[in-house]
Amino acid sequence: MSAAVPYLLAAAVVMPAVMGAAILLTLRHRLRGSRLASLASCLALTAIAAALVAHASGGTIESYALGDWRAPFGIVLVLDRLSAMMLLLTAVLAFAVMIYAVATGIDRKGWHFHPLFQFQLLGLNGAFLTGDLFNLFVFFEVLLIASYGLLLHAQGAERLKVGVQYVVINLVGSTLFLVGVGLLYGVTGTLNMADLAVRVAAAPAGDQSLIAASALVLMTVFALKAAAAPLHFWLPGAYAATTGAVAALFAIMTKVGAYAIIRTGTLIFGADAGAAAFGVAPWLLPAGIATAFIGFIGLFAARSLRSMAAWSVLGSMGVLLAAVATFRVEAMGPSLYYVLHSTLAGAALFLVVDLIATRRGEQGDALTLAPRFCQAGILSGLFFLAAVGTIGLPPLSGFIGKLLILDGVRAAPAAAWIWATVLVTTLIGVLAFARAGSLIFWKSSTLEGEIPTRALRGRVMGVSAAAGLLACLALLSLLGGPVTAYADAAAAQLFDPGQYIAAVLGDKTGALR
Amino acid sequence: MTFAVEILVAFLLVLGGAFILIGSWGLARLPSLMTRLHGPTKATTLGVGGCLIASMIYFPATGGAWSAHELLITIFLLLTAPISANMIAKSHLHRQGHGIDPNPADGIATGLPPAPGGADWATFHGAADDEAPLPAPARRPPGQG
Amino acid sequence: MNGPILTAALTFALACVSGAILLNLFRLVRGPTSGDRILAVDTLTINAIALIVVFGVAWKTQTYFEAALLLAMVAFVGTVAYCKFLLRGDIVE
Amino acid sequence: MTMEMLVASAIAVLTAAGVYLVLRARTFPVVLGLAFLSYAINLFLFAMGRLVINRPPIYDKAAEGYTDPLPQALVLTAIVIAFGMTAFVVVLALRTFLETGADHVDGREDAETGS
Amino acid sequence: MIRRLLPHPALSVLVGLVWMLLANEFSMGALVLAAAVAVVVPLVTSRFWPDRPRIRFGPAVLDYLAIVLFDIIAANFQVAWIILTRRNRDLRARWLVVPLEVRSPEAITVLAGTISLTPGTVSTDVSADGHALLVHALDVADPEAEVARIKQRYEVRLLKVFR
Amino acid sequence: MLFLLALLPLIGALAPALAIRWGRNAAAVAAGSTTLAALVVLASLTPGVFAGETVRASVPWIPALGLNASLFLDPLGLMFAGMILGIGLLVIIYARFYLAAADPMGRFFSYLLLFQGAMLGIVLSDNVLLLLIFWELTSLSSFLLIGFWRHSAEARQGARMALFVTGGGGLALIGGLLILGNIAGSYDLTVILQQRDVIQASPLYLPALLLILGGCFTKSAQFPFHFWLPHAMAAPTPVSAYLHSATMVKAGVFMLARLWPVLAGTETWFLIVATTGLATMVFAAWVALFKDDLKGLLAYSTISHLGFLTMLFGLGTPMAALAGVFHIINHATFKAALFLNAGIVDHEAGTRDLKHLGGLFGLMPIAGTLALIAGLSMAGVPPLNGFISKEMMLEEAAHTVWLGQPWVFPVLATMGALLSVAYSLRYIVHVYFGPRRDDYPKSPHDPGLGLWGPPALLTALVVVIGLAPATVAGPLVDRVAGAVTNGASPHVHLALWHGFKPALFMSVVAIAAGALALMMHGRLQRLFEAGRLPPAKALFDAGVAGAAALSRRGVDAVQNGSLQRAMAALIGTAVVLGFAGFLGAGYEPGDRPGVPASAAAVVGWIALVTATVLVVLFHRARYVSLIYIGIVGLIISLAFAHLSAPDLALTQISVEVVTILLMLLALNLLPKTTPAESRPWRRVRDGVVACAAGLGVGGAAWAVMTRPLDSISSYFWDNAYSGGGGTNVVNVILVDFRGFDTFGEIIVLGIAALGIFALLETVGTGASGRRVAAWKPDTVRSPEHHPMMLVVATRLLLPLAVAVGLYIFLRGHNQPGGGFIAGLVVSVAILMQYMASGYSFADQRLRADHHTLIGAGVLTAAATGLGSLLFGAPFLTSAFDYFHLPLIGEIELATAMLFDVGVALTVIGAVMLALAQLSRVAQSAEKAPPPETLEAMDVDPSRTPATPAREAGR
Ligand code: NA
Ligand code: NA
Repeated sequence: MSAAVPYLLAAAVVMPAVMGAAILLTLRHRLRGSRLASLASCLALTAIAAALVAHASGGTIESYALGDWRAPFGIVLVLDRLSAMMLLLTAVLAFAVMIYAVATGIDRKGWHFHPLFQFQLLGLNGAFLTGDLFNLFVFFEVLLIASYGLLLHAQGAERLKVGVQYVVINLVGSTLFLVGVGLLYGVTGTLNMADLAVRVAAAPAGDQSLIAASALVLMTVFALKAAAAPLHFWLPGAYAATTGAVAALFAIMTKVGAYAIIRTGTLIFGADAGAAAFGVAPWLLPAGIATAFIGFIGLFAARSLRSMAAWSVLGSMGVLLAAVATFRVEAMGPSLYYVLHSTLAGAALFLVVDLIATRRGEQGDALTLAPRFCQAGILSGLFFLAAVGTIGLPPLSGFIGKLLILDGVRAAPAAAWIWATVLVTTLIGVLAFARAGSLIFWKSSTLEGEIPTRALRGRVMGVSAAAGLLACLALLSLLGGPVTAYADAAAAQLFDPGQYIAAVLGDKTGALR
Repeated sequence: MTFAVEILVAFLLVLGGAFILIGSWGLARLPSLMTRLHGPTKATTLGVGGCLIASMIYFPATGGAWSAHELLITIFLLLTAPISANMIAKSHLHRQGHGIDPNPADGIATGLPPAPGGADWATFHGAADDEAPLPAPARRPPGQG
Repeated sequence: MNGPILTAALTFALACVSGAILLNLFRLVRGPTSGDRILAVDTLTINAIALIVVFGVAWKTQTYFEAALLLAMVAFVGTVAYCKFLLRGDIVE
Repeated sequence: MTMEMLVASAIAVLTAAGVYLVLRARTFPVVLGLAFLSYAINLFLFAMGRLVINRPPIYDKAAEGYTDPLPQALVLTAIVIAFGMTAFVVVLALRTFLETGADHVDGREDAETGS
Repeated sequence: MIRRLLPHPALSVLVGLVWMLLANEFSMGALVLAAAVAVVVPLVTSRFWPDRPRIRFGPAVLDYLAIVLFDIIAANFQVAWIILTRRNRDLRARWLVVPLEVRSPEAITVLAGTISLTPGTVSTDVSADGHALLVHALDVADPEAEVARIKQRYEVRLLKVFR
Repeated sequence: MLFLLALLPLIGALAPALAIRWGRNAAAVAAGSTTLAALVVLASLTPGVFAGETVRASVPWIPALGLNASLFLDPLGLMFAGMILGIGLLVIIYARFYLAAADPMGRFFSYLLLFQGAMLGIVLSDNVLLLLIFWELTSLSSFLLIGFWRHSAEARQGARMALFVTGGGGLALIGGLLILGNIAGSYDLTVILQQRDVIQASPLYLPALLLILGGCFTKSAQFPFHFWLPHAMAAPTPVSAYLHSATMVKAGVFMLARLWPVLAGTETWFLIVATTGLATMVFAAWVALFKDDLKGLLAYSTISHLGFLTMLFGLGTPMAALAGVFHIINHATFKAALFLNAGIVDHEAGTRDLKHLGGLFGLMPIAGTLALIAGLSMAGVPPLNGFISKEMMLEEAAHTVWLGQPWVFPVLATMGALLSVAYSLRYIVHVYFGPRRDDYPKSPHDPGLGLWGPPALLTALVVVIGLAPATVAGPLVDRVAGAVTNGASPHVHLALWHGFKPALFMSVVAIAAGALALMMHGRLQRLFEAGRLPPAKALFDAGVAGAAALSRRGVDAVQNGSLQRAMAALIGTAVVLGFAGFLGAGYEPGDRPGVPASAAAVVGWIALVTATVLVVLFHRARYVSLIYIGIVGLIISLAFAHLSAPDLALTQISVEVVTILLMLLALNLLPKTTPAESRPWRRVRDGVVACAAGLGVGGAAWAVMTRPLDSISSYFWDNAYSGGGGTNVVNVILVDFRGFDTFGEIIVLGIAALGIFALLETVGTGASGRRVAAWKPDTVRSPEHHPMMLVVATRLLLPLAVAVGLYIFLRGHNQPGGGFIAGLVVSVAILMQYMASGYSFADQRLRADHHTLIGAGVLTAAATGLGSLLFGAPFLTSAFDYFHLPLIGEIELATAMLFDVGVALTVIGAVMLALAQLSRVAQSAEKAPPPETLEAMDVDPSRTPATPAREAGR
């Protein structure tokens, strides 16, 4: 098993790249072949990620030296519990979304869906695995440029409008990323994250200000990706305007920002980082709380189902960020559990909403009345469950997640604020979804007639993909014990950066210069 | 490096530098674009050529490798400078002829001689391009459109 | 180490090229037509080649030769493109 | 006057210009602004290796020392990525203009530029 | 076979020469590589140059090159002098029309380039039928004489080079 | 067994939904038998519980959270479970006959079982977190039940309101119970219940108490959270009977009872709970008296009785708690019976409006009798069970001193009892007695056994408990009270007759005055109208609508889709955070000596700043800005060259020109000027932000450049040649040390090209297609497309440039150059052909497919990296060796160069794809002729006849 780990690690980043290029090269004009290759790749990634999670759960941190150049000189991939978990989450999500995309035929609505999708996975996996800060930038760019393509997939004026904004704001974000990375290199002379941790901890007093500044600039970038207020403006429009499948996949995109905050915030700018230690916390906490409220108020004010889904992503990010911002080990495990939950729940909601919108004829996803539509019964059930999952009510994992967070932050100074945020926003969410659901499904049943369902694609498979994601939520809830145990262990690993540093740099820390 | 070579290199450098400055001085001071074109196309090109030849002589003379690749840049410049000038002149001709950014010093709108045999100049024959539209080339996206 | 004559010549050449660049800038700012500005940029690029070559002599290095070569190529392509735009709007047609 | 002063102030000017331009309301100046930010950041990243004259990071027996090659490699990567992104955003701006008839960054309809 | 392998023999020579200049070293290895490049590059780019010009290599080419080189250098001083000394209002800038005997595009291009490189004149345009050049002169007292000089000094020689 | 008990209804909830295929009876039987099975299981556990044993079952679920699937059955749980299942069974039977044929009965029973399971979960949970899960599940399932008649607006609104209030209360309860658990150190109820002293001494006692009471009071509809309950009456009557008499609303009371041992007994508890209960009891009874809707009357009566119970538990004395326990049973029996009775009336007479009812006793004697008995019990008239518990309540109230005032409780409790008598009698009298009417919407008569059987059973209990309380209810009440009070409750002999105590007197007053009040109903009604509170529903609706409008306005104002705002927020945040970070920590200026600047460098700086300022000043003139920006790129390339970075200079130079070409191509179709839009203040604001950002980044650069660097780069020095096989260290870093960066980078480039392709491939469709078709050049254009001289020159330049590209590629590993620059040089060379000879001419001759180039490039790079896996080395491990070839001599072959081939291929593919795609769009806008009609050059004197040809350019 562990002998295969290096190969699995390499496969996690190389396979999507090769798949993407191969589809581009040979299957560009063959839809069926592209689909099979894409699905096979997603499935294989799921298996790889599952194997990596199984390995990582043992607690050893694996470091894979690309090009056989040892850290900190070459680039390393690092497998710890957190990165393995993110990999598995990405793969599961991607698999469901790919099934949905194929079932509903959205992949035919524009060019290069499958290569872009594979490259998107490459970017995500690379970002989660890399142990090098500049390489993280590169993979941020890979996943961003792929996301630009996917966001604009199937185009249309609205998509293009928000696309311009999404792209431009992210490009400025990338510039900021480089400012942060560059500054950090300029002061410490290294890029490897473990080595950065060592050097930041040992930095002389006169360098502290520059390190702290770079830390906060980097955190600004990550917060932009995570859509923390006031850097959230790009999200609602972008997510609401893109296709359902892509929006569902994008549920993971904000988590990349959160991941980066967690990773750098515990490893490089963790407890040992001098003046930069947890420097983002006092900013992130109010930002997270504000984001949660903005998200749920936006959800409440939304005029369409898609935009509800988009705002709900924002709301859940707020809750997550507020919990992360406490930077306490007992809140981090719950946060990681919540990452799993909110990603899958957000994606499920997007898919369900998309299914509804494509069946409601001209009314689409607008919060208006429409006559009875195809599969309304099962979709009302799915919508109910997706709403329950999104708001965080039992029996799905959102409730457990919120309980975990409430319990985890209780010793934090800001506990009362976070508690109030979680509880009040949940109530707003209840109200919003109850209004929307009762309008779309209950009140609409007073209308006569039925919407004809011509050329409806993916009747069974599309619904199954959405239902599958909801089943994942139930599973997360049911398997709460092992999952939280894993998440807590991952958190413990994060708050003991020595393990990571030792795994990456060996015992030769600092001896090589 | 012998003194003679040093003198030669120095001379070429001074000459090159001087021509470069003169070329740009012409660009700065001459009264209209057509006259300004004369400075850079010739003086500057030659000036750069002087510097390049200086370099070409200098490296072998100081014990460096045999070096003639500066010649390449010189050839390249000699090849492209007239084309660049020609393109700038053409665009100027075109725009002045149509009264865009009018700058009468070159007498293009008023004093341009006709081509022999009643033909027009390729760039400018008093009329804008108002050709009739031809059908756009069609390309269908294959398979996944 | 270069001799005094050569050093002086290099200094003179550098001063000339620098002065030339300033004159190009003057034309760039003054215009008045787009053609003037294109010409200014074109000339400035050629002068930059001279600058690289002179520095190459001063530093006794040939490392920057390719940069000069590429600049020559790029100055040409850029100028043509700017002019083509003025002539036709579409630079590739 | 040191090179450091020149480079630092140039970075400042480029950054300020870039920021000012990306805050404009039309896609074209925004693209220009992105280009400026890209210039600024390339220079900045490069400067993180410190400024050294005539010590290119290429093996040379005669050389007395070398500048830090790593930031140069980073800048190269950054330039390439910025190039790809710029190309994409230029085309996106064009496509959006063609689709909506306006080149306002907010996709706002625009009477005077609609064709 | 040779024709297919070397579609532009002159170009191949030029490319080979350029390669040697680039490589900046004279060795067997460089020569072999240059030869390879000289064959391959014209081959892959030949499609962009469908009808190659017929050039008579020999003394005519050298004669032309020599005179042009001399003119470039000599007359540059003349232009420099004008730039430095002549007041703007004393400039006798003129438009010249040079009727052409040469017909091949390559020949006309070379002629126009020569005119531009040599002092005091810049080729501005070609007539729509390609049978005349429009030339701008910086300071010319007698336009007809200048046109005649251009034709005699350059075009006559070019006619010998290009068949 | 306990798990079976809890899970039976939850799993059984699927059964009716499936069984409905076989008809309504099948669904009802499925639901009923599930409930019956659960009852049987409960019965089997009862003897043990009665014997004093607490049945437990526990499975670890989320140990990390302290959330375990722990259940326990004590007398309190037993009592509630019995009510839930017993009344549930009756309601299921009743509903089978009550629901109309059109109602989806399968779904109804599924929801009902779901609710039943959730309720059972609440009363069986031994873990407060588990309890919370079930608690919120009751809110959710009751939402579905109340909104069951989805076509009715009242049902939908009632469901939403109930969900909002009870769900919201549930959230408060979450907070409260979590705090409680944290004080006690465990979320297990059994543990918590042992920690009375710790809890009451904790400073968090008050917040915990308030939050928990928030949950209890909303669930059991205590004033001022009571308003949802009357609107929940829009549910089908069986639902009302079940949820609003015996189960859901009692969950709040259950929590009070459950936590009584640890929370009760403090002054705070008494003041809040007892007062709220008392106020609710009186207020709701007063409102109930004037409700004309039967279910409305019962709803307010329920609220009043819940207040009654709340008050009893609030008093904090064991005796009061015992009374509370007893009244829970009694209220469940008579109230469920009355709800079902109201359903019968509605079902038979077609109306529930008291104003349209009366005199039904003769028509419906069975229903009338049942109503009479249950109603009198509700009124607290002996010898029925309601009387006994009411007596106990009055007795407790009589001895209660409230804020030093001994009269408050007795008087108000009597008042409540009085009003209770009044509305109970009103129910009986105004429905069944008085003159018989002839305007009933339907013709009423006694329903079938299915409808009157269940209430009859309940009514029988009312009588039996009333007559023999000690025998029937005594043992249960005794044990439950013991459980509630942790064994502190007195062993009371339940009996009708308590002797002459204050309570008896109060009762007599209440009954007499209650009857009187009914007689004065008309006059009191006016008083009621005068003092009426604003209708809660209207307030709630207005509140929600107002909140929606407000939030919508707020969201629209903030989220206005403005990129400028978003951008300002981003840059502003970065600036603020960056400076905050910098200023918040120690700084010492560096001591690295500066590099003196040459005059040329200063001139370069001037050029850079001039060009930058020109762009900023004249950015609205787009074309000219592109000329200016060329200078910036040029100076930066020079700076790189000057500062020892030849590779960077080369890259910057070649990227620059391609970028400019790209922008020119795009600008052709874009507006040529930018309108002046920003107001002065906006420009000033942007200027300030821009300067701050510039200062920040420039300052940071200065700070870093002036301090020494201790970097990892010496390693690259030592290993580039020996380990990477190259002398250009930058290139070795790119293709070897950090090859993974480059791998990602070329993929970025490839994806960008794919994105561009996808964007432009569809440009001919839809709105953009129409715009392209209608496109007219906005500048005057020269007739000449392809100038002759240019064509000729570029023909010569192409092979030369390709040779240069090849050269730059081959030397890249050892000298400045490499795959990326080479790729760009070749691309530029090809682009030159496109520019000179035209798109069609060049495209026809360029046989390479761009997509293939990109795919092949990425695959080549990946394959090079993967090759190392075959040798057991990590991805991207390079190898190189020196070979001696005849004639050529020593050459080096490195896999890194193969990697670089991938880079070059991708670059060429990407650049060509982007530019070809852009020019293709321009082509279709131009309505350009098909390729075969175009020559390379417009003027070809060797082809054109000697006659003047004005059409040459066409
Ligand atoms: Na390697
Ligand atoms: Na750039």
